[in-house]
Amino acid sequence: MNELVAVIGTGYDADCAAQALRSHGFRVERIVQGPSAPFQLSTLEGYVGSFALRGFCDGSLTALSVGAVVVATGNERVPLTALKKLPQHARIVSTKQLASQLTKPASITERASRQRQHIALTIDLMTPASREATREVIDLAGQLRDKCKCEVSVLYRELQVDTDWLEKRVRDLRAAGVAFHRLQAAMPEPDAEGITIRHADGQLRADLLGVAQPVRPRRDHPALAEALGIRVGEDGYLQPFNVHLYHFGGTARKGVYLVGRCHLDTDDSGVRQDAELVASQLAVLLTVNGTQPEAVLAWVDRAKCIRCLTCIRTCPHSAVELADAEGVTAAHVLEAACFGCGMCIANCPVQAISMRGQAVPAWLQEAAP
Amino acid sequence: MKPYLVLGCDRSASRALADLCRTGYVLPDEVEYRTLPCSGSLDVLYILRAFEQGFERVLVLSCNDDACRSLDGSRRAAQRSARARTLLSEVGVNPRCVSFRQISPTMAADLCIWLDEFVQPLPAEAEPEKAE
Amino acid sequence: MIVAERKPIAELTSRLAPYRRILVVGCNTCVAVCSAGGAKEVAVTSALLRIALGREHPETRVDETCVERQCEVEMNAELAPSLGNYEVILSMACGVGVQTLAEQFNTAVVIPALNTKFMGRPEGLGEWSERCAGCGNCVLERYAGVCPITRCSKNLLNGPCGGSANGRCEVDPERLPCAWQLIYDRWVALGQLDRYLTNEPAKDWSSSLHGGPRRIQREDIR
Amino acid sequence: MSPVSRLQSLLERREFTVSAELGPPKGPNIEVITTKIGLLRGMCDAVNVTDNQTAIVRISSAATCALLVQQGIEPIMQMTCRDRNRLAIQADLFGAVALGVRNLLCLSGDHQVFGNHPTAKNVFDLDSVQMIGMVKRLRDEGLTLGGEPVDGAMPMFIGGAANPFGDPFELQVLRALKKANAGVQFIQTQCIYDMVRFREWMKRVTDLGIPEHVHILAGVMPLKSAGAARYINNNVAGIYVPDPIVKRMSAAGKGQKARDEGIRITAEIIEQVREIPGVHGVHIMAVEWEEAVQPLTEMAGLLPRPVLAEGE
Repeated sequence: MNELVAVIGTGYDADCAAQALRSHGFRVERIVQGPSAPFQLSTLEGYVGSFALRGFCDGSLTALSVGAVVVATGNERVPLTALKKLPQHARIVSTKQLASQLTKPASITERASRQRQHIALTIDLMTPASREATREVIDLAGQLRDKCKCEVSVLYRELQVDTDWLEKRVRDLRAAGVAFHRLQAAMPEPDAEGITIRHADGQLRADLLGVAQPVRPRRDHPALAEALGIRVGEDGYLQPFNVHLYHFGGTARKGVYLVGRCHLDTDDSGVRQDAELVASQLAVLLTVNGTQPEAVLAWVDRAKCIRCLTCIRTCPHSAVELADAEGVTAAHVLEAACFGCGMCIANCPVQAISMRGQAVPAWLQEAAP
Repeated sequence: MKPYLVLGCDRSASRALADLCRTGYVLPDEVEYRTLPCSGSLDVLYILRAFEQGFERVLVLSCNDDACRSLDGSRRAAQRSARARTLLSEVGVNPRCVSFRQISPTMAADLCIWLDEFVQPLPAEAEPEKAE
Repeated sequence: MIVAERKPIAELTSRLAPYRRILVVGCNTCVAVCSAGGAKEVAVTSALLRIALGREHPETRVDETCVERQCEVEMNAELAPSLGNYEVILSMACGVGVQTLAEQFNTAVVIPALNTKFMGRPEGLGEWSERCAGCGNCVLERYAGVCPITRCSKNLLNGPCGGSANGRCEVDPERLPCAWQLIYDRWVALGQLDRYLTNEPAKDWSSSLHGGPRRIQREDIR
Repeated sequence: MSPVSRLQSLLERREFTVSAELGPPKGPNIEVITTKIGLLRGMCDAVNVTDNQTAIVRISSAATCALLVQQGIEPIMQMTCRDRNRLAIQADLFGAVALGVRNLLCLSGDHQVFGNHPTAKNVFDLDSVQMIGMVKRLRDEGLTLGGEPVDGAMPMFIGGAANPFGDPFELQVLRALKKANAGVQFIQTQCIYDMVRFREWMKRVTDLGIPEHVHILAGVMPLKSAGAARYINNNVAGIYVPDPIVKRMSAAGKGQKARDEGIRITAEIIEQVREIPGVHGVHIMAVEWEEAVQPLTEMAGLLPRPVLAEGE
């Protein structure tokens, strides 16, 4: 059993994943993905506990043996300049930029603080609210109120307050005088003296507007998913919604896990929880007991196989490969990867695959050709 | 020989049926229930063989689309059921004799209703059903 | 590979109606790979025939078997001992396999179950498309590896025609890419667009089926 | 080499020529042809006879052309590669020349799936570029494609088609060059509505020097209604009617008003293409609407047509 785990990605999500894995006793290999990265991932072969992560390093093909793969590539923030309908104006800045200026002298926030300016913050001006943007705006509102003594308004179309922590923060902010308003469809109108923003309760005038940048899935997800034998959902995030897999960081390929914003709408604390969840699952999985085969498995009769590749293309779990044995190449089911779903059996054009294992229903044992 | 066959996914239909049976429900005499490890293993042949063996009607029960642990199982089960209907209608079997439904493990009550419907005579055909 | 598709069951049942002892013979090579005539489709077709023919004549017997390559006499030889038990063979091979059985077993009635479609390749699961027309004189080198004879609806060697729009062929825009768009894209990628300016002369079709049935002989092997 | 036809004479004299399309009837009803001749006589310099247009069976192009010759109208014979192999094409050409046909338009031909015999086997033994080369050889070298001498002279003015609106655009430009290299003397274009794209295509073929050797005849087709425009956009690959034209047709209403507007738009297009260097004539495709040719040519100021002196 290989206890080396590959963590794909850079940034906070990947750091969390690596830290959580190390705390569970795993060794971690960090893999940077992207066109300029030193290691260009091409395929993931093998099965949980015994993967070979193949790719190009300095132009030559190399393989890394790992027990599991954790993807923590995060998401992307959309720059405000990419938001076509948003007026481009000096009074409109991203909340990220505002947050980064809080500690700097002679910054816009420092001036706002000096002049007791009114700062408005939007959570979801252009796109659906995300937990990340909600958290960012709530945090920033508190800091602007407490440290800068500014007048602060928070504008939202949907206020996703779904943790105790956030609920308390919002309550405290309201008590401290931060106004919360529901946004109207109209865009903010900046002019020389300020910005007018329409909301459900009327309109307000602010000196500055902080817009939380929308999040979007990374555009290299399809290529990454193809290399790893997993899928991308319709929304562009890794692993389509599935009740068995979605909340647990799992994918349809055993031993390939997802952490953080590459698959979930979450904030930093959510990423930490997710990383811990995945690491603890891997700790169970990457022990001998955890990789016990399922009670039903597909089994290929090598003598019947015509190497048509249909089963390999059908399997949603990357559990079938072509393998050489005794001088014959034939489809071979990787027992540790097989979910026993039998999808390949029904598609096999020569009836070369059947079910094996203790839990095969009796009628199917009789029906086997 | 029982005339009606249910092919149900082990991860949803079989669990719902087990729940139902715990309440004292007994499968109708005319119904034989066979479990599939995943509805993705449903083979067109299983349905054809059932009719060859003398079953008169087949009901396929699969998980909901986003609840198949193997992602494509429910979609494949639906498509293979449709294929079986097309093939059977080509040999003169009423395609409505094959039905397909999606179920979750918690839908014991629905299952009870469906099984009840399943054993009722087929309603008279208003118009020829379009092949799916 | 050779890509085929099963004929409608109604056509098979009408051809097979006079017979009571039927042997369905599949082929486990090309037509198995394209899910038309391997053991699986033999089983499906046989089951359907039993249901259809057994309704009026319950005594009808439909047996199933598969050979590895039906175009090979030696591989079909295993069928010989049992053929006396059957009135008809339903061949689930390509046209070559059907004819091999007919040539080999001169007293057997052989009926084709498949429509042999084309030489092609799979495009993902459950989808196959044509790539070669067997013209007998390959021109792929001159067209960046895209065959205009097979993939252009008008076989234009100096195409495209005016019916190419947005990369699709007007004959069936949903299903067919314009071969000339594909050739153009490849030429541009390879920096070989100047090749287009050479006019391709009228093709010598004598190497194709238009020159009569073809035969190859290798004295060094014979 | 002296001109072999009236069309060639006029083009070489740099007259802006007018040709019009005549769709033969779906059977041997000569009256239809006579009626259409009546509508076109005096309105154009040559009449273009389609060859089983859109793969719908009609009286043959060669026979119709021969009838036109008898009636004193100069035909342009269309010949497609779809229905004939190299033997049949050459045989029909010998016959047509013997009967006095001089102008030939070499085409690939619409695919048979669009016509009334979609189950037919097509031929496409040659493509249009190869046909052009074959005809040039018959005429200039007196040899058939097979290499045997032709018994008699083959005076022919050879034409081809081009679609500036088809894809890939670059090949639709270069293909005109291939046809020019094969020996084509005039090129008739697909119906023009999109002037931007047509100008770009003309610029590109002019950069290649094609109009120096080849007369380009701009194809136009008057629209009968806004519905017709939308039909073309939705169903005919390689022709595009830009939005402003569709809107003008819609605004014009229905029936005669729409038809008048269609003719007006076409007249405007003719005026615009006349200004483009390299465009030497216009070809009017008033398919099954030959009545439109007179008002259109009148409105576009193309009447009267020039008269050639005897022996010119």
